[in-house]
Amino acid sequence: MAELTYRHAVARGIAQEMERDPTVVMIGEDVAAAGGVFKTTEGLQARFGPERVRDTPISEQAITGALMGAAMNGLRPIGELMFSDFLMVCWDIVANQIAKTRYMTGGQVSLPLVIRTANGGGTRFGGQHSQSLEAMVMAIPGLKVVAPANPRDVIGLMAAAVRDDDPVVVFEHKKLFAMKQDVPDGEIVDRLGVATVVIPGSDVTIAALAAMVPVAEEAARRLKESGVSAEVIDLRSLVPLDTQTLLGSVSRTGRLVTVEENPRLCGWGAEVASIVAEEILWDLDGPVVRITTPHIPLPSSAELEDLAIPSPERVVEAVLRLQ
Amino acid sequence: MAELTYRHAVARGIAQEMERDPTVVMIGEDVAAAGGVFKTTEGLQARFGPERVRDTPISEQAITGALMGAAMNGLRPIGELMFSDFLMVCWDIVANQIAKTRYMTGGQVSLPLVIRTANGGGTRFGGQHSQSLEAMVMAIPGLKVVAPANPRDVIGLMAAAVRDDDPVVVFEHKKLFAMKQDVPDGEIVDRLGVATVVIPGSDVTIAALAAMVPVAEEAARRLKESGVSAEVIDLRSLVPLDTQTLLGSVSRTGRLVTVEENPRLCGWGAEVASIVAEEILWDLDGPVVRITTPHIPLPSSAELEDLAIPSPERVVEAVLRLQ
Amino acid sequence: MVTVVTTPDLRLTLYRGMVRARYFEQRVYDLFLEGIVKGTTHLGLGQEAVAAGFAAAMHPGDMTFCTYRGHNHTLLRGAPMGALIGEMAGRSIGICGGKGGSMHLTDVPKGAMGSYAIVGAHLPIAAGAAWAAVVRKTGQVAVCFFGDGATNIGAFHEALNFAAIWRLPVVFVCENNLYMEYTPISAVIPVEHPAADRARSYGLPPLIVDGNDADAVHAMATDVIELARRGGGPSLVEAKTYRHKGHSRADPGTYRPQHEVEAWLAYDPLRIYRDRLLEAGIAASTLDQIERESMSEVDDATEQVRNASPPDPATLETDLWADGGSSWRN
Amino acid sequence: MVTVVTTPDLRLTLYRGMVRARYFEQRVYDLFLEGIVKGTTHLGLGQEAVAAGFAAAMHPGDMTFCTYRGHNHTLLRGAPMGALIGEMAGRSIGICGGKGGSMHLTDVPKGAMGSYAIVGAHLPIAAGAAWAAVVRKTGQVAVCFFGDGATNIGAFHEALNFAAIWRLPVVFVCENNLYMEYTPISAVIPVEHPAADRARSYGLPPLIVDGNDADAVHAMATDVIELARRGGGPSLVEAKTYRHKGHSRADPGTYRPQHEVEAWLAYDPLRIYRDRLLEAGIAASTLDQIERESMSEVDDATEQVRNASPPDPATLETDLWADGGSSWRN
Ligand SMILES: Cc1ncc(C[n+]2csc(CCOP(=O)(O)OP(=O)(O)O)c2C)c(N)n1
Ligand SMILES: Cc1ncc(C[n+]2csc(CCOP(=O)(O)OP(=O)(O)O)c2C)c(N)n1
Ligand SMILES: [Mg+2]
Ligand SMILES: [Mg+2]
Repeated sequence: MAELTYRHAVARGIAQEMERDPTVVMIGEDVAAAGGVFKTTEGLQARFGPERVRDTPISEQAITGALMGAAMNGLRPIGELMFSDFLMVCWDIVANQIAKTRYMTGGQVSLPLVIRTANGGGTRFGGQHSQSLEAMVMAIPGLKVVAPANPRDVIGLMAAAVRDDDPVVVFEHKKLFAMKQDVPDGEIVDRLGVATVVIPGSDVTIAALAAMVPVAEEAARRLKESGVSAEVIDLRSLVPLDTQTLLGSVSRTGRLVTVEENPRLCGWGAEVASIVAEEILWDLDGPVVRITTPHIPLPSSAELEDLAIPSPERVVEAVLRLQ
Repeated sequence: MAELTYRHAVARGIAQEMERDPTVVMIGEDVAAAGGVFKTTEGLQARFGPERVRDTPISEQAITGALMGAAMNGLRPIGELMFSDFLMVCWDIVANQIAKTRYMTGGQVSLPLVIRTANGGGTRFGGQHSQSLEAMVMAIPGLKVVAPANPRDVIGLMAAAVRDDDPVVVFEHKKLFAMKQDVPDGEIVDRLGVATVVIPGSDVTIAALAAMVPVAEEAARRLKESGVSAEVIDLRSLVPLDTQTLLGSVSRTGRLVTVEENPRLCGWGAEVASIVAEEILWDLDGPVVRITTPHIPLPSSAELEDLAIPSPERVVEAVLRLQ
Repeated sequence: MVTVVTTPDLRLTLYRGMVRARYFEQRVYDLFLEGIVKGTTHLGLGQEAVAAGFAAAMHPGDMTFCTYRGHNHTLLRGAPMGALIGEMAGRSIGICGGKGGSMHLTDVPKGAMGSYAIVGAHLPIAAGAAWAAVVRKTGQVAVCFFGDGATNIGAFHEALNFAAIWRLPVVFVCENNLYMEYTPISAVIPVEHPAADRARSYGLPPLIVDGNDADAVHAMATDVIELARRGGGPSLVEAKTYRHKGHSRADPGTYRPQHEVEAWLAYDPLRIYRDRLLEAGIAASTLDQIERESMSEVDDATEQVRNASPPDPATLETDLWADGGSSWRN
Repeated sequence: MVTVVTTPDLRLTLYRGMVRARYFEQRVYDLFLEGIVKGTTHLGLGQEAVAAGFAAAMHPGDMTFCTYRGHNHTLLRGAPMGALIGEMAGRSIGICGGKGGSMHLTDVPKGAMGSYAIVGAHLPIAAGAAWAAVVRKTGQVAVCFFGDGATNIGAFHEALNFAAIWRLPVVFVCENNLYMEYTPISAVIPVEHPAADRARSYGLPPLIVDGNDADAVHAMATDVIELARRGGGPSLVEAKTYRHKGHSRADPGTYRPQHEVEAWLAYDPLRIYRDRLLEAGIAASTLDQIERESMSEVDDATEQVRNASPPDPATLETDLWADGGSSWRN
């Protein structure tokens, strides 16, 4: 057991898998010699050599295309997209090619690859470097999606992603890179599609992801002071989605609040809310509330950005309005 | 009043606007000399000249980038993406640049441009030429989205899109190109964000879009025979969204079924269902049901594709289960 | 650098490849008009020498990446004809189980690593497959076919640069048939040769070959594939050719000048190669037999398709994931 | 083709431009360390001659498109310094109201048509603006700045080809500062010059200029801008230069060899230009005065920023749409 940052957990998770399986390789912009712009891949090139950890040009289509071709031909490649916003530059390769090829070929092609990418706001980088794009990926059949909320999960979910025989996009949250946690020594491997109840409660279910998990937890602590017992669920994985944990919780509490960092329309909160409205409508004791950023790009000004991203205050207020 | 196909309505709508406003121009692959691969732009180059109607290379980033730059500098350009699937090839330009620039510049930049594109399945083209991507665009703040379901609306919504000072993506549905309708002579101009109640009813609200509108209408006709009075709403525009018409209807009928052609997760149906579950939960007399394609790419085989896309039978069955 | 082809065996292989591809695609066209092949279909009629020349130069294990206009490439790597037509017809016997259709023909065991319907997308994918060959030291080469129109899309540029700097064993083959869909390539490029005139950007020599001459294609293919296999890095080859039919489906191709079409029809890769073989002393009966065998292969395949059932409805939701299903929740 | 610069006025304009850009960005760096400028910042320190040379060659109405490393370009087209620093600090006086940040500085009335943070994305946009200039017959030219690393992304290729075939009045300027973020450009291209060695792909001549020599840049800029204005089509210019600081924020740039950094610091565009002007007989006091004026402009701007309020919270949801709001429903 040792204290580990989220940032270092990324490198540890990757190293754990590269150590185990020689077909695991990693590429990306500035990931090798420089150790990544967020310092998440430091030491990997030195440890695994320049053939297995390699810098690329600024060519996201080439990077993701290379992952796909390599995965077809016996490797388990990991590629970094420096910011998740750059998914849009190679969206065709990711959403039209990587996602659809197994199905379109009747199962002939396996694509065991991982795309890692720095996601989310709170860093004053402005609208093109702050997006939360997990729902955009979730919406594409054929892609799996995880978004760890703490260092331990970074390792466990990274390992699960690398070992999975399908393409997985791992969203690493920029605001969490400095987060520290005591993490067990030795191998950590999770299963995809398992949500965690991080705070148990009985009055309302708060579903959150990545950097919104600490926000939800803080809200739950404050709600407790107001006498409201909130259950906080860290979804961890959007595809596959642990609807059992989620629906079980909402059936018990009768209330659901989702806390998303993405803009308003068609986020994962909408999916979750719709599932609830279709499958357990009669268990609800109040409206399903989605807390999101407004339907805008994230502004760069600190004051405006903080206003835009869901805060514990907004969660508390929404829950109290529900009671 | 004359009979017009959906296909010809596209050209008529564009011609109406080009005639009126010399700053309206149009570009795209094979749109000029050849009149478009779906023959939707026939005659426009002959009528408006090679400078205003122009063929491009196969360079969707250049096409959409050109639209953006031109819109910044005094034109009202229309660009065709041959299939909506190709939005993914230029998604950065559309979703990171065109969508965000007005907001990020504090309102300095206006982008009065239109992206027209052939959307949807039912043509046996397979997974990369059949997608319904309206929800992917809807999810991006800064983009407006329309999807006409009949020839008259093609003209009216095209005109509204061209005259709008914001970027609008117009989804023309491939399955509807041959659809015929009597359309009034003279100028037709709609407002964005107005849904239409195409069949009034009192027992259930069925919300649909584009090619799903005729599917919903057929279902309503069959339901009538079973004694169920279904109200069918053609949303027409996803952004802006006419929630008034929608919520008003659901409040009256107490039941909502959405009929979407897109895959399961995070579609516009999820957004609509969530709005209902948040704002008028207590008006509901039954679960909110989303009918979508399964969460798969569309298969090309006729039998499989027909199974995948929502049919009147599926809508009828879902509604009857609700009663 | 062109290696001269000498063996008669090889020449018969090339001829047989072209004939099989020709008869096969002519039948696909007929079946499309009959409504049995559905959706769309993009024929390589007239472009068979490229497919035959390259296929004959590849080794088992080498990987082919092609476009929607890749029926011939997929066939000539060894995919069974019935399964290919079956796929285009959306039958259960289809090589992709009816899920891909004419634009996505794939036969992984044969090295036909997919047909890609988004212009340019498969170039970086082919580079990636070649990269894996290097890392895994398999000695495989990837060959990636695409059209003249694909040279203007971003993925072309990214893939070429990427393959060049990593010296990947991938051969990029531009089948320059002078047209995109209905627009001539010359209208949308500021250079003469869409591929060859871009090669220097990637530190590569400009390579142009007569794409209707099977011997010339095969010689070029042999050279660039062996260069790649030896670790000499990628090549970019421009093969000049022409499609006999329209872009897709029943497009009559009226946007092409009559005299141009006629000249190219006269320069039919099959016709010129047949004449050449006869001149080289190969008996007409040998060639006749190849043609007869090819025709009966096509007839057999057609019968299989006519008799095939539609896909089992249960397959609609299979094979999204490696576990065989498509579930996204528990 | 290089036009010789003669007038002393122009030379003082160039010098003033470089000094203003230098002092301005040095201050931005200090304010970043102080925590007033937030998020990130990519300085063009060392690259001022490119900005000054081009800005002086552009006409009012001409359009500048630049990257996140474009503070200097935006300033030298006439954007007010306080509003630029204010934007980086996220203050209400920011040129974009605090919504864009350091990577999106824009001043449309001055022709600074935006700073773009996705590598390569603005090249097709600049081409589009130039296309509108042609259609509307405005005589405007668009100038588009980008880095060496941008030459490997798809949008570069698409934009260059598109601009070339339509002969658009756009000048593409690659500021080759030898590095992307931390990786040298030489590690990821198979040619020597990332831009110039690609020019022929678009039917353009390779143009290279010493990006630290303001006179040379200005001469080149004048030529290519006038060519564009006359209908002669686009140009692609590669300006060789170097950034004095790291890539962004407080990056110390340790991935660059010491001797390389020292050599380039010694070849500082301001220093060499000052020496040249003195040699040409311009009085030191004239230059001193430019420097003093620039410094007080920077100090004034800093004061404005220090005194500025944060943006009105109500602006969070304004200006998504042309109607001033961000509503997506009724
Ligand atoms: C990115 C993208 N844009 C447009 C299309 C539509 N499209 C399909 S084939 C084609 C023409 C391609 O021409 P070329 O590359 O010369 O290949 P050919 O069809 O001649 O073999 C076009 C424009 C597409 N499939 N993908
Ligand atoms: C598409 C894309 N990929 C990656 C990045 C991250 N990134 C920002 S700047 C940069 C380096 C760019 O290098 P260059 O083009 O040489 O410009 P310079 O920063 O040297 O001015 C990178 C990789 C990005 N912004 N956009
Ligand atoms: Mg072609
Ligand atoms: Mg650089």
